[in-house]
Amino acid sequence: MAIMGSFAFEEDFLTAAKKLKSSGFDKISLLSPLPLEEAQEILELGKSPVRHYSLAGAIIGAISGFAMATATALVFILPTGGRAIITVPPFLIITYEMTILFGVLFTLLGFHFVSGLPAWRDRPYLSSASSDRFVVVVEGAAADQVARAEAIIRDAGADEIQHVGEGQ
Amino acid sequence: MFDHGQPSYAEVNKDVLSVMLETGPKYWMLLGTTMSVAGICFFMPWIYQLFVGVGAAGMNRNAVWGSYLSNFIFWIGLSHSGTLLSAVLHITNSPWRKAIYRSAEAMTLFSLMTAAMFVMVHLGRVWFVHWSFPIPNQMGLWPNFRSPLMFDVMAITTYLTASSIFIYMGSVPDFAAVRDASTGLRRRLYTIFSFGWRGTAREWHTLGWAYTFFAIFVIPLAVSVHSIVSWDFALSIVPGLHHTIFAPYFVCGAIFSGTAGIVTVMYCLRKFLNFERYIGQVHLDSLGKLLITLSLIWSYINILELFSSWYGGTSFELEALQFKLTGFYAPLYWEMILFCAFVPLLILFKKIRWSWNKMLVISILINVGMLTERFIIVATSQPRKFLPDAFGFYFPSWIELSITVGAFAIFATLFLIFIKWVPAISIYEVKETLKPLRRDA
Amino acid sequence: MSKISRRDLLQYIGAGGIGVVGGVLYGESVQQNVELLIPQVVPPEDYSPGVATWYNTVCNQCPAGCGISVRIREGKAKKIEGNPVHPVSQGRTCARGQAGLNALYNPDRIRTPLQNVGQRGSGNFEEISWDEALTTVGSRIGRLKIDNEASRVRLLCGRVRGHLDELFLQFMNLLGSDHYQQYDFTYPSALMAANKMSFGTDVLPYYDIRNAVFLLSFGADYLGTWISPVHHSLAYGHLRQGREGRRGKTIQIEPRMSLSGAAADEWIAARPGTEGLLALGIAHALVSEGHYHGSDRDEWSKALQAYSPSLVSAETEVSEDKILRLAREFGTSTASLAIAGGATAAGTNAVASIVAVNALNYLAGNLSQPGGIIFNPDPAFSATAGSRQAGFQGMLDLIGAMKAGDVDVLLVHDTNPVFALPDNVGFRQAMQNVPLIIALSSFRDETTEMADLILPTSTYLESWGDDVPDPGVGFPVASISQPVVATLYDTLPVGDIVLSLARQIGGELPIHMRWGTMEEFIKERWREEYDQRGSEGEEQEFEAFWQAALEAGVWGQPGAVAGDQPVPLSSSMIASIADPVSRFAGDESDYPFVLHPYLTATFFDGRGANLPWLQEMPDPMTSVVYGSWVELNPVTADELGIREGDVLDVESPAGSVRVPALIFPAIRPGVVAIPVGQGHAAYGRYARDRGVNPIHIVATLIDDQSGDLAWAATRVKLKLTGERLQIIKTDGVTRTLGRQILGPENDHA
Amino acid sequence: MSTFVEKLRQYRKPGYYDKFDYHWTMTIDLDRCTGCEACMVACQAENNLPIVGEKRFAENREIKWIRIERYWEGEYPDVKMRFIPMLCQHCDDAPCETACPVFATYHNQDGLNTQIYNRCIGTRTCAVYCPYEVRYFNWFTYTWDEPLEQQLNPDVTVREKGVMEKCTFCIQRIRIAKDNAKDDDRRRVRDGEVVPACVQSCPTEALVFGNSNDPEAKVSKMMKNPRGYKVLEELNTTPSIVYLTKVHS
Repeated sequence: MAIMGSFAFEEDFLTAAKKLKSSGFDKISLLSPLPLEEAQEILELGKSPVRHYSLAGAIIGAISGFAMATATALVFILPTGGRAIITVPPFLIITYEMTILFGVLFTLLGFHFVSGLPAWRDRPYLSSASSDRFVVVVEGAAADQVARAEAIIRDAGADEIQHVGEGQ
Repeated sequence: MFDHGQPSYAEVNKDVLSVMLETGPKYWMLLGTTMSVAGICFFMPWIYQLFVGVGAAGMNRNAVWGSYLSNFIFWIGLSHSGTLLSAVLHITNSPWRKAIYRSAEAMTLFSLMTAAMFVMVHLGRVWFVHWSFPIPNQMGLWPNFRSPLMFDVMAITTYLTASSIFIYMGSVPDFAAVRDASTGLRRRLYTIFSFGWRGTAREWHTLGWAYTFFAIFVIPLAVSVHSIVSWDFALSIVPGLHHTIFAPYFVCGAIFSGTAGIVTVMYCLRKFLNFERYIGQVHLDSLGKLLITLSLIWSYINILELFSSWYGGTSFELEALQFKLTGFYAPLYWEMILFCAFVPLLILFKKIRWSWNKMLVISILINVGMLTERFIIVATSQPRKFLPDAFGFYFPSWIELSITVGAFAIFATLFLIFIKWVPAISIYEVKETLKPLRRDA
Repeated sequence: MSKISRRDLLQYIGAGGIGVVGGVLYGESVQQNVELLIPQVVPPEDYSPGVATWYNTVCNQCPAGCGISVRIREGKAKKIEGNPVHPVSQGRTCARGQAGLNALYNPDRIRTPLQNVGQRGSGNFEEISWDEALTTVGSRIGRLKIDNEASRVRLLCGRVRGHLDELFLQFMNLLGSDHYQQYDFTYPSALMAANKMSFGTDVLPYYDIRNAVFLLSFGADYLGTWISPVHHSLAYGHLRQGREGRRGKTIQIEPRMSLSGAAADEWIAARPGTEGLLALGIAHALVSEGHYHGSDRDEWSKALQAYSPSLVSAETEVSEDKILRLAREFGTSTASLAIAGGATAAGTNAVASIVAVNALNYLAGNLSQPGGIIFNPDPAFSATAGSRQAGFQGMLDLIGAMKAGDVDVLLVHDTNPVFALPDNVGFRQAMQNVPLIIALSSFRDETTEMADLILPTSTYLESWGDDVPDPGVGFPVASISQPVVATLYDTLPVGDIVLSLARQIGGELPIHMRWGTMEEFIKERWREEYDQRGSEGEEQEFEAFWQAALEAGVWGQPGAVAGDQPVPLSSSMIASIADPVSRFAGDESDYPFVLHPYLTATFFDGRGANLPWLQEMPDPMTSVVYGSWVELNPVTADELGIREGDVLDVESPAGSVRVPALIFPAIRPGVVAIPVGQGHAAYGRYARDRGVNPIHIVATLIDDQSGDLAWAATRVKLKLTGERLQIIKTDGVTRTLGRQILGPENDHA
Repeated sequence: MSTFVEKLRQYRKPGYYDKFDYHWTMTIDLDRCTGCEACMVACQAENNLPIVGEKRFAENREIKWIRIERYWEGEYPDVKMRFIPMLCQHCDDAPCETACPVFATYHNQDGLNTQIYNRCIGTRTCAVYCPYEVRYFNWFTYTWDEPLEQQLNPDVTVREKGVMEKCTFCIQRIRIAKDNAKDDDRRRVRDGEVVPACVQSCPTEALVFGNSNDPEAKVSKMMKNPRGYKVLEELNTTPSIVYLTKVHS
């Protein structure tokens, strides 16, 4: 059982969110057509773990980049231009590019893991949320709490409230 | 910020999405033209060349590199400001970026693809191009990581991957918007594209972080890509190319022409997709100022380059210098100086800076100049190296010229397809620039 | 099963189509020519796949007679290299020698006997069988022989030596015709005549450049075209760097710098035609400066008094002190040698000039000395071949005879007078009067095109033969040439053609000329030689000798060095000295320039023009490929406002050619040079309609003493036509621009 | 510190080519060379160089692995012509080798700068990087007029369009010589056993070829000649061809 309230105004939406949070509803999702700093603060999201992925990717990339170049040089001993077999300067450039490549790829992974996307299963959602509506969704509320949540949302000034079954 | 009054959130969606959802016959005609031009001017000559050999082009024993490479550099250059600019501006979060960066990045992507095409056209045996990638194969072939060309392969593939991810991730919320605004097949498609995006605070939060990191990665990458392209030339010992200044020279030139390119694209978006209310004076003004700065840097480096050649004073360098300034291609050289060093100075005048039409002309002139610059780099130095007896001369064949033209058609085609599949302006970021609706308003 | 709608079907077809097209494109773009691994179904007995065999034979690209080795793989000739044991080439080859393979595998070879249908010279030939061809010729000549008209049969061939010459001679003699002539544009008639006068010898002496220390060359491009280039090049290498610490010096005197001029330490452009005078001037200085100590010093100074350096300097435009310096160096060097050729030997005063040069050699005391002139013994056989040389005078007689209708049958072999004679002597027109012209040739050159009947000859790489290098190398030498590959087409070696003709004609011919093939004939002759030389022995011994000779490709007696020629009396030498005054065709006022045609190292006298490798070999001095040009001094060009590529009309009293100008720094102002070799009207796809032939506009002046054509004695005028033509050169900028490409300047010996 | 510099120097000049049996080297005596171009035709015959035709020459697309360069000195009448044969210098520090992304050109243990035709993808970078301009590109697939193709040397491949080619020091001859050496149980090829086509044909014996690792070889002696120099030495490509300057007297 989830309650979904949609707002026309950002401020009402935020007050509703604050109230819900303070009154102990923790499974709240705040849907907005644009990123809202405040909303993220309310949910106390803080720093995103994505950054760890980026770092890991960069490091792995650097190592594998240099490794690939060196391994090539050692497997095929093909001297060119009188340079040393393991020619550091050019290999550093390969390393550089691989660092970035892996960094980017891992960040992408990170995004998916952290955000839980892709999630194509049907979830409480209003299609207008991508246009101009701000939507609060309260999930996993116990039967007795539903009324209270609904009240908070209505007081905040939601002009439309729906009850939707979860995950069907 | 907005020349014609602030739109509401819903209007933003409507304006931007209408471009995708409503398609008139004019669009199809335009697409048809660009595609056929691409086919006739680019692909047919290329197929002919595949049959007879690269000899179809005007290159010869002394000038083994030709206009294909200059075009390659040009398009790589053009790709240079989109993603870079967008990333830089994102980090420094300057608001005026938000309206234009989507198309700018698209430009990056497509000019990169065009550049890649030119590598193919340039190769003598393009059907073996895969040998230059580190792909395991039974022949035990493996690329030579000491080669500047390998740097290119790595850099460009990385750049292509990174910038496509960059643009895609930036568009996910907008794909959601498209999904919600459409029905049937398109809805299904965009459900997939948007990963089922709902726009929850958590999603926004993660996206924000990821996006910032993409930006951080992309900036050094973009810089490295064009310096590496410059090393294809600078790492040779050819007089006139073997200059340490080349990397900054290329990078700055690239951003220069890229920014000019953005102005051109902005003009078209504004005119044909009627985005007047989103793309306004402020963008033009800031881009104009950027252009002046870049053009000044460019001129400075150019003078330095000449100076260092002259100062070195070897017979080789001086000869190359002399040929560049007074030889057969001297007119082209001075034309380049005119278009890239002097014309941009006009932007100093507010009257010109604030006029879309004038800026369009200037931006196009700049890119003409930059194209010539790349041609001069290839055509003047490398046919006249060390042994006078082996001095040669290069003039492009009609096939090369036609392919050069065709490339623009390819770029246009890709762009036209793009505006029908991706919101040409970032909906949610434009909304960020709007004042939020208030009950009391 | 699921139904496929028509629409789907079409789509599939479409997709398939695209696939197919793509596939084809890919295939096309990567395809290569398929080669058969083993080209012959029935290989010759000595053939084993993958193993190369070398056969020694004789090069026929020019008359020098170098020995060559041909590399054979899978029965095909792959590479020509010099025969290491041959005294002339000593393992080396020139570009022309290498290109012999292009002659063998030339796409434009005549592959079967041909008969002219349609009008003569129109080039409409149709294939006929050998029997037909031979019967036609045989019956025709046979009839003439029967009614004692055989003298109306004439045989004209190029420079043929060895036993083939004897075979021809025998054939004509038995026929009863004494009209067997040879014509070779490059035959040094003047040199022979002059040597006859100075030294009283009929044999070309051996010029020992190798051991010379000071070489004075009057127009002789000994490194490019003169007599025996490969041998001279070897010698030159030794002269320069072969002796520790003793580097020979070379001086070249010619109006236009040749390869030898480029190699020389000093290049002197004397006024054209005055080279002989210069020689006498040097001789005068040499004697008067007291560098000559012979007993007959006084006679010499008397004979030479008219040629004091000051006078000579005025005539030749070579500064007096330069003459004195040359005299001093020439007189004092341990081994001095003076040679004459090229334009010097092609003026109206050719013989007089060469005699003067010979006098220099005499005064230097280098006769029969190492580094001087070494007299050759009589060649091992066919000593008199030279006497068959028609020379220009002889050709005029032939033309006269043809015009007068005294010639019924003309047999032409291996010579191309239509190309190598001036236009206005009218050889071509005269041929029209000849009822039957038979060409024995491998290529359809201009003369062959005029034939009624073409009997295709095998190339020298497919035929038996032998040769005596001319000049010899100071001792008796003979080379054998053998077929190195199976005959490619339905052709016969020229010797076999002659023999079968003899059989065809019948009478006593087949009785005396009883050999089935050239091989038999040569082997028998060699046996006779072998026996004559005293080494009487059994069969095996000769067989062994023969095998050895075949493998070596050459036989020689290095022991028997010929120094035994009597050093000629100075009186005869002095007597022979004549005033070398030159005449030029055309008056200086309307024909301001002297035309200097020159043989090229690429095409020689034009016989190499049908070989693609030579066409694609840049001209050594100008790097021009494919085509002709006229060389002008930069100053002259400026005065006339001529730039490279301007097409000029080069007009002589005898005719004019249209040819693009080339600015050439090393040519005397007032002289224009056109290379000989291009300008073929026929001769296959590589030669045809390319460039011009300067010989055609040469005026018919004759050197009085040798009767040879003075082809360097024509004046011309230049006219700008206004057209332009790209001269195809491989050179870019031919100045070093101050770059250290040629190495630091230094004077190490 | 000094040891570090030492290491650095070693790192920069590892000197593989001295470690091995052979370092094929050529000396060209410009005092002997007469510019007769026998070497050019010899090379064409040995290495299956295409007959490109007049048109291609006009487009400056000829293929000559060895060419004679001409330089005029002075003006008439004191004008001199200098010839210098120019072929792949087989540099120990070859700029072309580092350029190739697919290892189509690399340095083999005999000190040869090798070109592997069927690995080449035709980027032509090597030709740009080569200061001697001795690399030639197949702009087209050239064919031979029947029956000229019968002359083609079976020991050498015929190149297709889109590949770079250049002088190999007649590597096929080197191979044969090595095989022969192996057959009669010699570890080394004798001096003068390997002779590239150009050297073989040279009528003035201006070209000398051999193994410079062998101090007794003729080529090593020639290299000691005080007239010796290397073309464009200042570029530090360390060529394997030593020229001996022409003597001016």
